[in-house]
Amino acid sequence: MEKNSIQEGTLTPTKEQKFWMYRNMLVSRFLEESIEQIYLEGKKPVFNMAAGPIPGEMHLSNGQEPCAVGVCAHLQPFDVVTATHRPHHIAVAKGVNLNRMVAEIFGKATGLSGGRGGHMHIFDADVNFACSGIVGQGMGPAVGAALSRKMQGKEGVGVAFIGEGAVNQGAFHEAMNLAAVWKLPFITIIEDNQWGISVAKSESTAVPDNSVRAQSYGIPGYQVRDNDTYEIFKVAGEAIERARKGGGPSLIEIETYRLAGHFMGDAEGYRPPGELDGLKAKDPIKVMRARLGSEEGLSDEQNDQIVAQARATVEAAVNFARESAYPSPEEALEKVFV
Amino acid sequence: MEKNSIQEGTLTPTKEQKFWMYRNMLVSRFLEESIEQIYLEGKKPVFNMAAGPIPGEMHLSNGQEPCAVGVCAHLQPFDVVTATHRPHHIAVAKGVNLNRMVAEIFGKATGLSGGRGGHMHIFDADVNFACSGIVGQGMGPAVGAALSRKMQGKEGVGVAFIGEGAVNQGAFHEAMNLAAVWKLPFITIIEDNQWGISVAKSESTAVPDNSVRAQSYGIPGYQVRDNDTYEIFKVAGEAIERARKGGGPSLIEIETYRLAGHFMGDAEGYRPPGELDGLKAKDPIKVMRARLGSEEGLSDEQNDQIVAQARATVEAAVNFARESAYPSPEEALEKVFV
Amino acid sequence: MNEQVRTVAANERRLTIARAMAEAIAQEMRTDPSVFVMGEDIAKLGGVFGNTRGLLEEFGNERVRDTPISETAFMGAAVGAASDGMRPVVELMFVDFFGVCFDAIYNSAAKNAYFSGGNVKVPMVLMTSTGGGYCDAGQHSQCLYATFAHLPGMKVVTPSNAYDAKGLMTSAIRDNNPVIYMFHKGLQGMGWLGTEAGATVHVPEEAYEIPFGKAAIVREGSDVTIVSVGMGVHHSLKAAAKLAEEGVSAEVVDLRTLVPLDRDTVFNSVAKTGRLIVVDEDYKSYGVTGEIIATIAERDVSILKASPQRVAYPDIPIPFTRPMEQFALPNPDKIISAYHNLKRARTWRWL
Amino acid sequence: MNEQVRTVAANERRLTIARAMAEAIAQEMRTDPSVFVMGEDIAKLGGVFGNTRGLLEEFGNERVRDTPISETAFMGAAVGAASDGMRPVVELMFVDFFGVCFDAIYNSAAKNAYFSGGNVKVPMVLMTSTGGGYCDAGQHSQCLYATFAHLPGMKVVTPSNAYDAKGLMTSAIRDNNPVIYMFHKGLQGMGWLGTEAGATVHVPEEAYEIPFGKAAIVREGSDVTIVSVGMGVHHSLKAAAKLAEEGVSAEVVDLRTLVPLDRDTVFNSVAKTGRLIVVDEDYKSYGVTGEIIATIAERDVSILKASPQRVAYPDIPIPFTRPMEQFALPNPDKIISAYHNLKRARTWRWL
Ligand SMILES: Cc1ncc(C[n+]2csc(CCOP(=O)(O)OP(=O)(O)O)c2C)c(N)n1
Ligand SMILES: Cc1ncc(C[n+]2csc(CCOP(=O)(O)OP(=O)(O)O)c2C)c(N)n1
Ligand SMILES: [Mg+2]
Ligand SMILES: [Mg+2]
Repeated sequence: MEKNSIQEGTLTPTKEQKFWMYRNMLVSRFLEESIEQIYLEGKKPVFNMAAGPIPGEMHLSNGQEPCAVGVCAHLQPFDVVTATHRPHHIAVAKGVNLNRMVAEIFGKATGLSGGRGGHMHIFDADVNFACSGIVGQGMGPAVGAALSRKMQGKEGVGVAFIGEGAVNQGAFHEAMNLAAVWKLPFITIIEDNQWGISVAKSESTAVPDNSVRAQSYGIPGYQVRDNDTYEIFKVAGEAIERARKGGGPSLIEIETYRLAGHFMGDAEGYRPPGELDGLKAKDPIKVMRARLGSEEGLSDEQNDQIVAQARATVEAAVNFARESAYPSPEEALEKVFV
Repeated sequence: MEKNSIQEGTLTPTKEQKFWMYRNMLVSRFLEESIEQIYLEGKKPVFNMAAGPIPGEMHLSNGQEPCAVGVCAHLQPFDVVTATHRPHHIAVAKGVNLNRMVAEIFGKATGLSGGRGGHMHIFDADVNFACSGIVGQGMGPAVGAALSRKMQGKEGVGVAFIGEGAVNQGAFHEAMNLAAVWKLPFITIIEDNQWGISVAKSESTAVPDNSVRAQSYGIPGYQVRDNDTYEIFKVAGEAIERARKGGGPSLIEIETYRLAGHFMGDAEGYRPPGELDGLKAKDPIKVMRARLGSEEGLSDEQNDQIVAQARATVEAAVNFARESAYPSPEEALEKVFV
Repeated sequence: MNEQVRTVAANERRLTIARAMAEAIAQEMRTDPSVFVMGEDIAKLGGVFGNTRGLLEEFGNERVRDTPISETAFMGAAVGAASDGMRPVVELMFVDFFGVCFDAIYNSAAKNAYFSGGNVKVPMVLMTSTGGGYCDAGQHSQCLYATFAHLPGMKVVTPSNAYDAKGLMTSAIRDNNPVIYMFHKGLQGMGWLGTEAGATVHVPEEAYEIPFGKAAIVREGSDVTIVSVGMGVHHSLKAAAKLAEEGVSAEVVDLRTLVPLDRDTVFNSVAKTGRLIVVDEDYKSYGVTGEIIATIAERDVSILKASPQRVAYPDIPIPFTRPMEQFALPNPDKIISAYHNLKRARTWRWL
Repeated sequence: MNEQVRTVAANERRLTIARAMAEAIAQEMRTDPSVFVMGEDIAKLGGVFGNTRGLLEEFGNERVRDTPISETAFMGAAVGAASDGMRPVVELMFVDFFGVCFDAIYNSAAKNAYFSGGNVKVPMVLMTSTGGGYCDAGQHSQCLYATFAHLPGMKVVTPSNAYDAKGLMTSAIRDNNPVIYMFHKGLQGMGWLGTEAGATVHVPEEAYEIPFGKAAIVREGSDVTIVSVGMGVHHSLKAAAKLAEEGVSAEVVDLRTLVPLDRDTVFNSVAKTGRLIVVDEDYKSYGVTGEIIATIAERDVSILKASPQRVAYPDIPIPFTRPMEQFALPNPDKIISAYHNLKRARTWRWL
């Protein structure tokens, strides 16, 4: 993941950028597929969330990879990103330490937080990545980071990723207005996967496109259709560039796909029949693979190599996590105050 | 205040409606002027909020009367209104029992709540009027009342009055979206008096007109300029009519004037010089008086009579309050649960 | 579990708490058209924790409403609807989320009756899931019992079994005041959350109320009183069973409602046993355990034969990883240790 | 007021709490560019309660920022800025408003250090006004001390006088953790809120810290320990003075910080006097009074010569009207009555 090779400010991805995005999408997807399997260890025949090597809730991001890579392709480690309960793809693209992240998801001592956080609380200070499991509550902190950079005169933008369901939370509105009034280098990325758990966007949101809500804050709003990685790359690049230049915040809503349940164990009875198959046919990884084939001449052998590399990266992280020890129980009492 | 004589559904006020509005504006203004005087009793030479017959915070509404009468001219007792920390003018126009309201402001046993609520907690169940002293928190309850009417198939709309400062509170956003998604008979009235305590609208709000925020909810938004009672009457009439017919919510922002400090004791050092004089020159009561003169031939003698009547109404309420007894202290322990 | 329930042998109708809650709501909805339900994922999904399952199918989406993720709006709307003659039952999916919408709850729902001198009633039920033990980490595992119980104007109920769950829900819906109904995820009887078997008990078919402010003595004993709520009741019963093997007779009190609090039953029990252990999965300081101990001490400290003990969640955010979480949670062993501490504790200087 | 302060006679520099707070903030802003202030009406107006007066003039509107009425946004922004190397001092105008923004405070500010395994620090100060007594009714008069102190990850401080106010503010700003700084309106020294004279004391010009977790014995005594915070300390001192006329020697402990809580000082004092009264303007149940009493009882109940007493706000919303509010508030007379109750209370059955 040679982040430094990403060329900033270009709105059509270079070949390098395309491959960077593709590789990160693969790592993210393989990570989720790995987690999916491991999560079920110890949870069969009876599905009990508390059991197995990865206990607790598990929100997978399969299908949403374009949002992560299209945005993070423009970010540097010093930029600040806040994510949600569904953070893995974004963490991967932001360059969070994969070994320590997976160890954290396993609750191991080598985890980013020594096991205290878990999958909804991925914090990696080295790359300025943070989460909140409370819907909408990543907004304020990302605005605050943007404020901090502006006040310190230091490089860096604040980017908050939220779901389309989160847009109806008061925190969204307050943070957007604050960022706009103070003209902060802040961008909100709305991952519109059509669902907030079992509730469809149309049943929860008074407007079809959340990009119109940018008008309430006098800032640019973008709508990206159909999970298009290049289009995301383009509008995110524009918005981030503007923020870096002091042009204030932007809002981007991306139509994306949730290819899994809301969390693992979700029977997804609320999905209209056929929806999932339709989405799977448009799997963004397949799309990206095809594009790289036609645009950059990616051969099957080359692809196999990239795939193998991504798999190996994930496997190494999983092995690291598996082999790591659990923290000692009494450490629970540490790090309350620092 | 012959509420029944108000003709619903007409967007230009009839003579009767004009006089109804004028009378209510006068009652409201005289009430505030009375309170202003009485509030200072016991607070001189040292201004101590705890002292005098009316202790505690006091937020006067002088200048904002058009918002109250222009909207409430279209409302019936069964309609539900929620107001804010600055509720008197709205309460008057909604037909809250004036004697008991003033007694409540004095903290007397005969008050609407037996003295437990005070001036920021005016509740009159007979005319469906309620308050919250927390900015923005009248929104949800008014939406809930609208929901209740829709579910019960009963007449009545929910109207929330808030300040322009409150629009930046998350509650505004959430309630607007909910009302829009559920197509409820709900109207938000934003009294834009340019100030949230000492903070100017332009420093707190990313857009000049909050009416544009209606677009975020796919509903009609109106902007009324210059505290114009007739214009308020018109757009409120339209919005309320639409709500009654099942057409869903609307948002109205009214440019109004706060002719007093945020609360009594406010030195108003933050006001640009001359602002207050400019606003006072446009006092809506003077404007209304003049209009009634030119449009309806209101003579000075007739006017004196109306003024005297309004003064008498207020005086009677003040006397009622003054003469009422305080509740016994132990009653503090009652009405926690009902 | 209730002693009186235990005796029902034939015709047992064992329900989970989730089903008992849904049954109570359904029965009230059938008889009272003003009752309706709203919250996130409570309609099509039947509630993440199963306690509204079947309601959409029976009552339709006018009365069983999925909401946007807008807790401030729909809690506020519940206040407005309740003040207008309705009886909303509204769900806050995890109690941990209260921070985004608490004003509507504690400053309006809880206070409007008082502010209005009793002229406005706010008969709403807020049901919300509590508790951890399944590695859901620090924003999805809290109990926050004391957070709600500390603030005036709300009743707070916390069932430990399905019989109580149904009766308390029926009482909550019929109450004219806001009631916070806190159900522990580990007791819901949803397999995926693990299941405390003792919570699934016989539940009569017909509607019945359990009065608020009446603690249940779920096990009688003479040597020590163990006071708890919710999941803690089951830990306490297990500890009591083990203590019995040591020849110690423990009385277990299930408070059932934190507001109103049945101080008399607790006091009378401690007056009898002379010893007190309080078990709570909520954070330790400024919480339930302190209140119960203070209740006894202030009324008559002389009934205490030894220093009372607390088994509560330590004052730390809830860690994700299993070893840490299990280390921090109350459990039967900790209660047994507390008993031994209590026996070891300094005896009266006057003795 | 601090005994050690009392002794400073010459060169007295008596400040109100409001001025002491503003001075501490200004001094830290001068030496540390990462310190900044935001909140509603804290710039041009200097804070509704005066504690930011003069800061805008000295530091300008980049570092002294009036915010929109968007507590969720700016509390969240404080978390983000604090995690990014800044030290925000942020004001929640009245503590009563916490319900609109508590998630950012208790689920992020308070927990992110833990969630990140100590890798993210959130050095922010949330200052907020508490308390009533001037008829500001039920949404503008609460204390909510226990609401904050119950939840892990935040330090909670409550000065009773200007000397402590300055030192605690300096410590709060320098602390690497979120600190909730709760100042009582009646102690601010703003004439329009009434003023407790005892809060306005000598304040040294230079910056100094008061360590957290160290209670102050503000009056020594041998017959009874009166424990309190904030305004309650002044009620307690007045009651102690009156009790002295009756020949009763009361020791008064000002906790100064609720988290961390100096349990040792309280315990040692009660071990000496054998009697305990806890005074708190926050709601009674599940609050500060319960925690203090339980702290003593669980450590060694045998040091108590009589049942401890609480003088706290009853479990009711705060009424507007003066007679009701004054009836409900703690005051010196109630403390004196509590002492008499305590003496009348049942003596040991073993005596
Ligand atoms: C304030 C709050 N309310 C509710 C929840 C429970 N919850 C977790 S994820 C979720 C759905 C979020 O939908 P969306 O924002 O679209 O994100 P997605 O899950 O689709 O990625 C809900 C309701 C929460 N965590 N926080
Ligand atoms: C949530 C909340 N934040 C802050 C306050 C303090 N406060 C009371 S009135 C007010 C200004 C409100 O401004 P606006 O909404 O414009 O109403 P106006 O006072 O101008 O009528 C503020 C900040 C409050 N009551 N509630
Ligand atoms: Mg979604
Ligand atoms: Mg205003």
